[in-house]
Amino acid sequence: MIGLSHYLILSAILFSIGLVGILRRRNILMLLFATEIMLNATNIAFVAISDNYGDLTGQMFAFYIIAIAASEVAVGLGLLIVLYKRHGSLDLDDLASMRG
Amino acid sequence: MESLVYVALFAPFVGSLFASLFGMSERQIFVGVVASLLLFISFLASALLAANLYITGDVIHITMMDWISAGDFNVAFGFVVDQISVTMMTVVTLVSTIVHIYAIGYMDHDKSFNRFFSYLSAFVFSMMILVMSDNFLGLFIGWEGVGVCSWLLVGFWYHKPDQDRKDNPSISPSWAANEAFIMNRIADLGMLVGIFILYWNTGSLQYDEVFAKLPELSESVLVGAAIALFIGAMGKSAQFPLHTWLTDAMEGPTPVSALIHAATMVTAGVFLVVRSNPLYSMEEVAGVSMFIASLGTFVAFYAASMALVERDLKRIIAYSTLSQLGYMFAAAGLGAYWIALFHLAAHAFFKALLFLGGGNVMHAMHDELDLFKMGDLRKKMRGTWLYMGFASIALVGLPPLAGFWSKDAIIETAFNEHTYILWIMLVITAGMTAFYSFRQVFLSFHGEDRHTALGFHPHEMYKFVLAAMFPLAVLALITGWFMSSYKEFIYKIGESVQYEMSDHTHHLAIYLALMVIFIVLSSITFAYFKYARTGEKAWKRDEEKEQGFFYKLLINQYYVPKFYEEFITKPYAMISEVFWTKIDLKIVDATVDNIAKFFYATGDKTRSMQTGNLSNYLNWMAVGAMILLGVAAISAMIGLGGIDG
Amino acid sequence: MLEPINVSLDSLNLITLAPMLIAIAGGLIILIIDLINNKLDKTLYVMLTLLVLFINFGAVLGLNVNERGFFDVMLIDGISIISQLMIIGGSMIFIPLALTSKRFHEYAYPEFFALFLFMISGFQFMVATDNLILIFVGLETASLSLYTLIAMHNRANSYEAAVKYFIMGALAAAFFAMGSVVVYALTGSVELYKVAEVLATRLDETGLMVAILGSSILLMVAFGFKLSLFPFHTWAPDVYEGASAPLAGYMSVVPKIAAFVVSIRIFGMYIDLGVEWVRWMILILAVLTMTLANIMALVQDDVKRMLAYSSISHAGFIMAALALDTTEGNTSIFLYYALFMFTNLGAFTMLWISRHKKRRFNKRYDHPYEKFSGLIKIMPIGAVVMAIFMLSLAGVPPFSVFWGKIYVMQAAVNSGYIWLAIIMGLNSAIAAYYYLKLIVYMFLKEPVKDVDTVYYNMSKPLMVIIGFATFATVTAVFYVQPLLSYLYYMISASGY
Amino acid sequence: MFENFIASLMTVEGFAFYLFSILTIGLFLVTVLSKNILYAMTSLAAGMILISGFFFILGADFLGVIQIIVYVGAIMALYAFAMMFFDATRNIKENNTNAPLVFILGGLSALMLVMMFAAPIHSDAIVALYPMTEGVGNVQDVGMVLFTKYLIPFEVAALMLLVAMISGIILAGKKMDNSLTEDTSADDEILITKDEK
Amino acid sequence: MDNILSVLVFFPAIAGLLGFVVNKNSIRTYGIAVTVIVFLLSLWLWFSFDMSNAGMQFVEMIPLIPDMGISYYLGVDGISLFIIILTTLMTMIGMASMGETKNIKNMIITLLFLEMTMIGVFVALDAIIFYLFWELSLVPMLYIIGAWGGPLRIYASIKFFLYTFTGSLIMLVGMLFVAYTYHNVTGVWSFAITDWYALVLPIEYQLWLFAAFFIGFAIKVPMFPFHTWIPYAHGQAPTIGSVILAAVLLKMGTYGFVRFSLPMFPDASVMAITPIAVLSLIMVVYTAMIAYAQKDMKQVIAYSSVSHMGIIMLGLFAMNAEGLSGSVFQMLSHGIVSGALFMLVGMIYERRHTKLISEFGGLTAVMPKFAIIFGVMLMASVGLPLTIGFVGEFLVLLGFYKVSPVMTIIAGTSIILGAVYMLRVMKFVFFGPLEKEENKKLKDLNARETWSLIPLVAIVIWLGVYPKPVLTPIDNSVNALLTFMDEKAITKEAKDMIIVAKSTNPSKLNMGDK
Repeated sequence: MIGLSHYLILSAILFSIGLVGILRRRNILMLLFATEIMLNATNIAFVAISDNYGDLTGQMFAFYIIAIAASEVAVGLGLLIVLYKRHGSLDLDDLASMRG
Repeated sequence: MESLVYVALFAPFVGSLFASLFGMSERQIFVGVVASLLLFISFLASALLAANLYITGDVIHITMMDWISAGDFNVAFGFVVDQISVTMMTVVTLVSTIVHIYAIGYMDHDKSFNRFFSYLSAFVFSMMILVMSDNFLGLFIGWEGVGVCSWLLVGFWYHKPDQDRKDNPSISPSWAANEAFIMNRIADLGMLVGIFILYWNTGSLQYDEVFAKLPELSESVLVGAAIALFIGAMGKSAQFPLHTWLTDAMEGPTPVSALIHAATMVTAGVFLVVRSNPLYSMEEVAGVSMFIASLGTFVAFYAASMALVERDLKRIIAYSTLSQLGYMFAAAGLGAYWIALFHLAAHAFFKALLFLGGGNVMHAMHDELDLFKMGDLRKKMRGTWLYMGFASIALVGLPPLAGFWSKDAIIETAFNEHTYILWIMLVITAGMTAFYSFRQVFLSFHGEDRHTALGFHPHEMYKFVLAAMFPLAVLALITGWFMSSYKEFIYKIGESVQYEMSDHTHHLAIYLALMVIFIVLSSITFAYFKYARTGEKAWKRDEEKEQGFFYKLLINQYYVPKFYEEFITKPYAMISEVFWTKIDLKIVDATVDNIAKFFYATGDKTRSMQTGNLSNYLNWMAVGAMILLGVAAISAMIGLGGIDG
Repeated sequence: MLEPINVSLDSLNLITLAPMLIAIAGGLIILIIDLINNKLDKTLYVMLTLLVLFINFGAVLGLNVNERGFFDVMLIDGISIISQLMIIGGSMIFIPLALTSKRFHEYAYPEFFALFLFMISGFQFMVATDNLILIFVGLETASLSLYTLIAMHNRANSYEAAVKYFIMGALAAAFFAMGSVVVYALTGSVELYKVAEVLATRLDETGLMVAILGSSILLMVAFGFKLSLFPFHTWAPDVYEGASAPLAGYMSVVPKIAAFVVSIRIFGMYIDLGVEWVRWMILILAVLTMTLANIMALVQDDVKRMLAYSSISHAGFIMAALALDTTEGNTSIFLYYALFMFTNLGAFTMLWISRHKKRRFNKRYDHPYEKFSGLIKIMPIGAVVMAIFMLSLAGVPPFSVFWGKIYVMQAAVNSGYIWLAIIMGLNSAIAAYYYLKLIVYMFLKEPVKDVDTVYYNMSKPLMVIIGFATFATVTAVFYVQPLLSYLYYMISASGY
Repeated sequence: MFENFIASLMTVEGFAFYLFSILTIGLFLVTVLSKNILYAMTSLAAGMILISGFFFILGADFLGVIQIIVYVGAIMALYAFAMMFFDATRNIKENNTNAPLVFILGGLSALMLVMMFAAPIHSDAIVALYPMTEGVGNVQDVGMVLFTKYLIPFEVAALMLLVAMISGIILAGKKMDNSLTEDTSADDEILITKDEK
Repeated sequence: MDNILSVLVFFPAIAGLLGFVVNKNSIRTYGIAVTVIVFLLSLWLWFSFDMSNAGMQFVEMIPLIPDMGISYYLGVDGISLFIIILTTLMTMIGMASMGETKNIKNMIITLLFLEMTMIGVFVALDAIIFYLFWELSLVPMLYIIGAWGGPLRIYASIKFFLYTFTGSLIMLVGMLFVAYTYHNVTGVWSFAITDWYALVLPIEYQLWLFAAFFIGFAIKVPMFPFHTWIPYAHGQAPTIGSVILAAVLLKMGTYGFVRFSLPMFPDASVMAITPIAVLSLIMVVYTAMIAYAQKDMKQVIAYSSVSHMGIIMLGLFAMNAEGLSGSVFQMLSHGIVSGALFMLVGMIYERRHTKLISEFGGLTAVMPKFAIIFGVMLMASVGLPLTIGFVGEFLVLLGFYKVSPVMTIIAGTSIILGAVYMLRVMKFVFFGPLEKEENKKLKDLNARETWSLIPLVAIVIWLGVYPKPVLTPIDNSVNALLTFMDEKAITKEAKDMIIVAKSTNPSKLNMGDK
């Protein structure tokens, strides 16, 4: 029988994968992907808990997370475009003029 | 009578202020005249007070105004004119008047003439406060006041440069002045401590109140106070080991030496002991008194020994002063306070005379003081010769001059107290005194003429100066004759100053005196044969002898100044330097700076955390989260989760 | 089949929504006006925004304390009112700065003002609810607007700043979501009052502590990021440097107020429940934040960056008050920010008043210390005003921040955290150095003589704002009392 | 333990769960590790679709649909457009320093989260606040809650999307190409210079 | 005029603000006029001061932040009265004696602000108001040192500021804790010092609080080992800065001890006697020796300041009226004497642009007036009777002798060591042959300089001869303080150690009530 913890652990694993992606990747686009993964991981957990408790709040939360993820992508891509126009690169290592 | 007290006290002050008004202007004879006149008024007032006291026996005690009061402590400017203080007042004002008049002539050519008088009168004022005050703190005012005036006067010729100790043992007037001031300060600390002890145990500093409470005090308090006060006295009266400043103080103008460093200020220590006689005569402090007597005797001998070989005219007289102060302390320590006081007065007269004579010589010789460069001066300076010879006779203690009476009484006292060692030393010292006094007289006034060859053309001092010195000569002669009446006079103070020889001593007194006189006379004779002859038998300098151990020891003052320099002055300077450069700058300050630098350096290191690379930032964030989670997991597992209700 | 639900309009308590709706409506009106005529000047939009903010402010003032609305999603309690007032107040100081003489890219967009108003409404939603969902949505609305506002400054550094802020914000959002998951899993609810109820019953269950602590940490990462707590603060200096100076000043105050309100709700709940661990976590983070940020500020060469670090340090200072979880502690947060707001905004704005045509002292920085050398000779009043701001930030009485500072320290002492008060004191001392450094440059150094053209950016509105900030900084002692009693009343009324 | 696993694998739900799990994990790993953006994006999209599978399994049909529409439909389309702009067909070069740290952190995060979730997090005492209604479709259920309790967040989300839209338009717009901030040409006309005073 | 204290505090500040309008050429006269008015006001304060009342007078109280217990609360007693007069006097004289200065307008205005903060410190009876002025006083001083100082001026000014600032922040925590404790006991928030006096604290609290206040005050005094900022501050500051710093700012520290530490923590104060005395002795001896090693005249006086402050510290902890009154009196004396000495050094610096002792020698010949005044101040500095320096120093040593004879003797060496370093300066600067060509052309003091110094000389002599008008009010307040401490002390040791003067009339005392 698949219990709540299965889903939660899956969510944890996916979250960590996303985290690894965030930490590892140097391309900003890939960072966006990784955050999507993390948000989706939480969605699984929300829906699983929601199912487990028979409560709709979790699904609500997941719904809004999807909305938020969408908005973030829009703004993020806008930023990337303007950045790319200026820098010609999306590599984080090129984006370190402010430091110290 | 009260107004007379004020007149006696403030006349010198007015003189000083008056002179200081002209302090920065050209020499004005009238400044000296006015100052002298005011002093004379002060003397007259003092003499009237003395006469009044002698006749009526009423001690005058007045309080001028409050000075310091804090908590229970209360001290006023109060003055007392009793037998002790009136003695001092009279002596001080008399000698001062004469010295002032003398100085008009002596300082004739000095452009700081007016300034000199302002200092000198200020000194007298301080001295009057010292002797007239009715409490220890008032005495301390005068005590410090005379110290400052002494500093000003010793360093009067401030512009003279420092010399090597070999050329001039006193280095320079300003150096000598500082030395005098600082050494006195060391002693003053002792005196302050004495004052503290007395205050906290008796609740007052007024003589009569303090002395009234003395019997109630414990032995340790009494001994402490006695020692502390005596330390104060040691400084002012230049007792070993605080004696070196006195000879160096001879850098000052000669009237200063006469007044301050012979007649008045240096006797303040003796005065203090005499003033505190109720304390020093207590059973409990007998040990301290004995120590005072012993130290006095020692200094008498010690100073005399150095005088034996000294070549500098003024320094010889200074040594003799030291030596005589020793005598006084011996007397005071042995309980013969009135004898000490009497010797003080007598000494003041003949020593002042001696110094002023020396001043004449110096004036004539253009400040040259080396006896070896003089000789046969009596032909050119007959008056001075007479004065100095006379004063020397008084000093060595030949009857019927003043020195005989007082000094003999001291030697007798030592005998009477069965302190035979002291007695023997005092007798020997008397012999030495005779020798060096006349060595000095003979070397300067007799023997071969050594100065003409060196280009000196001495001339006699002004007549009025010689005339002014005359009263001193008279006093040097006659003072001793009034010894018994003085005794009667001072006995009225109370039991503690009364001192009588035992019958046994009384019987032997004449033989003892004769013995001393014999020793003195033989010393003079010896000196005469050694130094006073002319022609072939004339004295010649013996260079070889000057290389001898004892000679060198004595001429170098037993190496005490050198010791002070090497073991106190230099190390002090060195330690100060180390404290500053090594400890203060390198440790204390550096610690503070290093704390600041540490933060700054940490900032520089921490700054590297801010690489500017987003990836690092994200790493930081994740690392932070993971550390927190890790710590949370561990603390949750070991139950530190911390629900503490 | 579901029953239809009848909802009476009264029970919705729509008035609780009014302030946000005003802001949103204002934003939309601006967008519409732009659509109709796109030739209009920015002054119009500035004034419109200001008006909207005024109305908004009034609407907030009109709210009753401790009301819920709209199915209990909206929560209008004391802290939500005062925080909204402060958010709007801060914005009202900020927005007239758009009227500078120098043209800046962002002000050329009417959308800038619309986004600004949307952002404010986002913050308002964030503070006016205890529902994690609405907090999240409000937070994101505000954040997304803010990223855009930063980027619109349109310099190389501002993109970099926006991207850094954005990516880290996205990560923080993920952590927030994950934290909410754990909270939801633990309690079956995302409404904090309910969460607190359920959690209180579950605290004693074995093996659950790790999850409870975990949830607090995951949320802490999210808000630590917003509040720029060590080690989640790394974005702050770069973002402040990249943003325009007043916006940086604004960012160091207003979003933080909103984040603090949520933090008080969330972490205050944990501490109230007796999870001491959370208190210590916050304390340690706060101490680390104020100390390290201070130390890093010491070595900065650029005034703006120094101010950035200094505001991080101040945030740490205030965070410590949060850990106290007393009414005084919470009051001190708002008092501190209210007083800090004027000074900090003023200080950042002062960076603007002059600039050189080229970056002549330093290739990278716009506002190196050298720029301020001998300012007292060039602009005496400007130098004095800047010095007052610096002294205020350093906590020298009687300037405004001092009163906040002693109130925070007093709160720490009252809760028995004397060591904390001492650390705060020592940190203030360290901080004094870098504030002083600027004063030293302005007052004690000679101006650089061979300067190429210096531009002065002093428009009247700028001067008015700076004058107002100075006035508020200097006369703080007179209004601290009413402010304090109001804040204290509001906060104690809402039970914090 | 293992029997349990086998038994659960035998059920439809269990089989689907494990299948989807492995697939999503694999796909997301590809997203995270791949050097090619196109691969990464494609696998991300595939993973998203699979996640909607979980939603369906869990009975959240509405969310499942939304997931597909929003992610695969909207977001992926956006990414695809953007990638055309960025010329993403190339392999990207990244210097991945600190790889061990990254994976340690990732592992640690997984460990910690699993620790948390492994705790007895479920409680029977918890009463659902917004219970699912028996016999009512998920979409209806969701709609009921969404438009009562969560109407305000819904509207705010709308605002958020508006903000996102405006932001996207502004940032990607032409007007951003010439920076007024960095344009100092107009300064001399506008500004007062000290020198002239 | 009941609000004379407010007038005293704010008049200089308002005058400073108005000073911005005054033309640069006339600003000096303006400054002098203002400070003279302030000085006259302070004299008025003295004359209308009720000498028989040992408590606070001219009290003003306006609640500022009642919720925090902060109020605008001013008052003077015999202890602060004369420090205020010293402040106004030294500001006036310092300003009058000031030579040609660049940016004189800024200087005058800064000085006026400084005067406000200094007076504020001494009249404040609310801890926060006290702290406010205390901190604020750093700012003008920072500017004075930093803008008109020597080559290391920036280092010196920052060091001065940060050092004091750090210490006072610790003190602030102490204040907050006292307020908290007061709140716990009474349920009311109050920072009023007189309210705090009523608070009887347990020993442990007292010790900690004493330590907190100690750090704040000790740095300001400055006590060893916190003294290292002062050689820099003095060394780099312009003359006027050194004068004010030595004359007034240092007194804030010792005043703080009297106002806060002693009455609030009597038991801790008694327990701290030995450690503080040891530090003070180090200050006295060690810095006197360092002063001897200095090559710069100003540094000699700077270190001598530290040494004298050691004596003051010693007196504060003598726990008897003699020592405490002496200590307060010594504050005045040190203020005037060291202020005058710094002015003198400044005058010679203006002429020769060097302060190195080795550059001089024989100056008496060309500058007799200068030498005389220097000599008088020197003698006052080494504590010659009948000068102001003696009264305080004597009373302090007298008082402390009751506590520890041995320590008093060590402290007493200051009269020797003081003479050693001061006479060294005198000898090498004023005595000896006049050799250097530059020195031969030196001009003696001009009228302005002479007339700004003569009042100080007059005060030095006057208060040396007749200190009673000043000492009596001080003594009244000190007696009240000691009686109060004695009653408040909880340990037997403290009660034994604190000696209330027998002459104290309890009916006159009204300490600790408002």
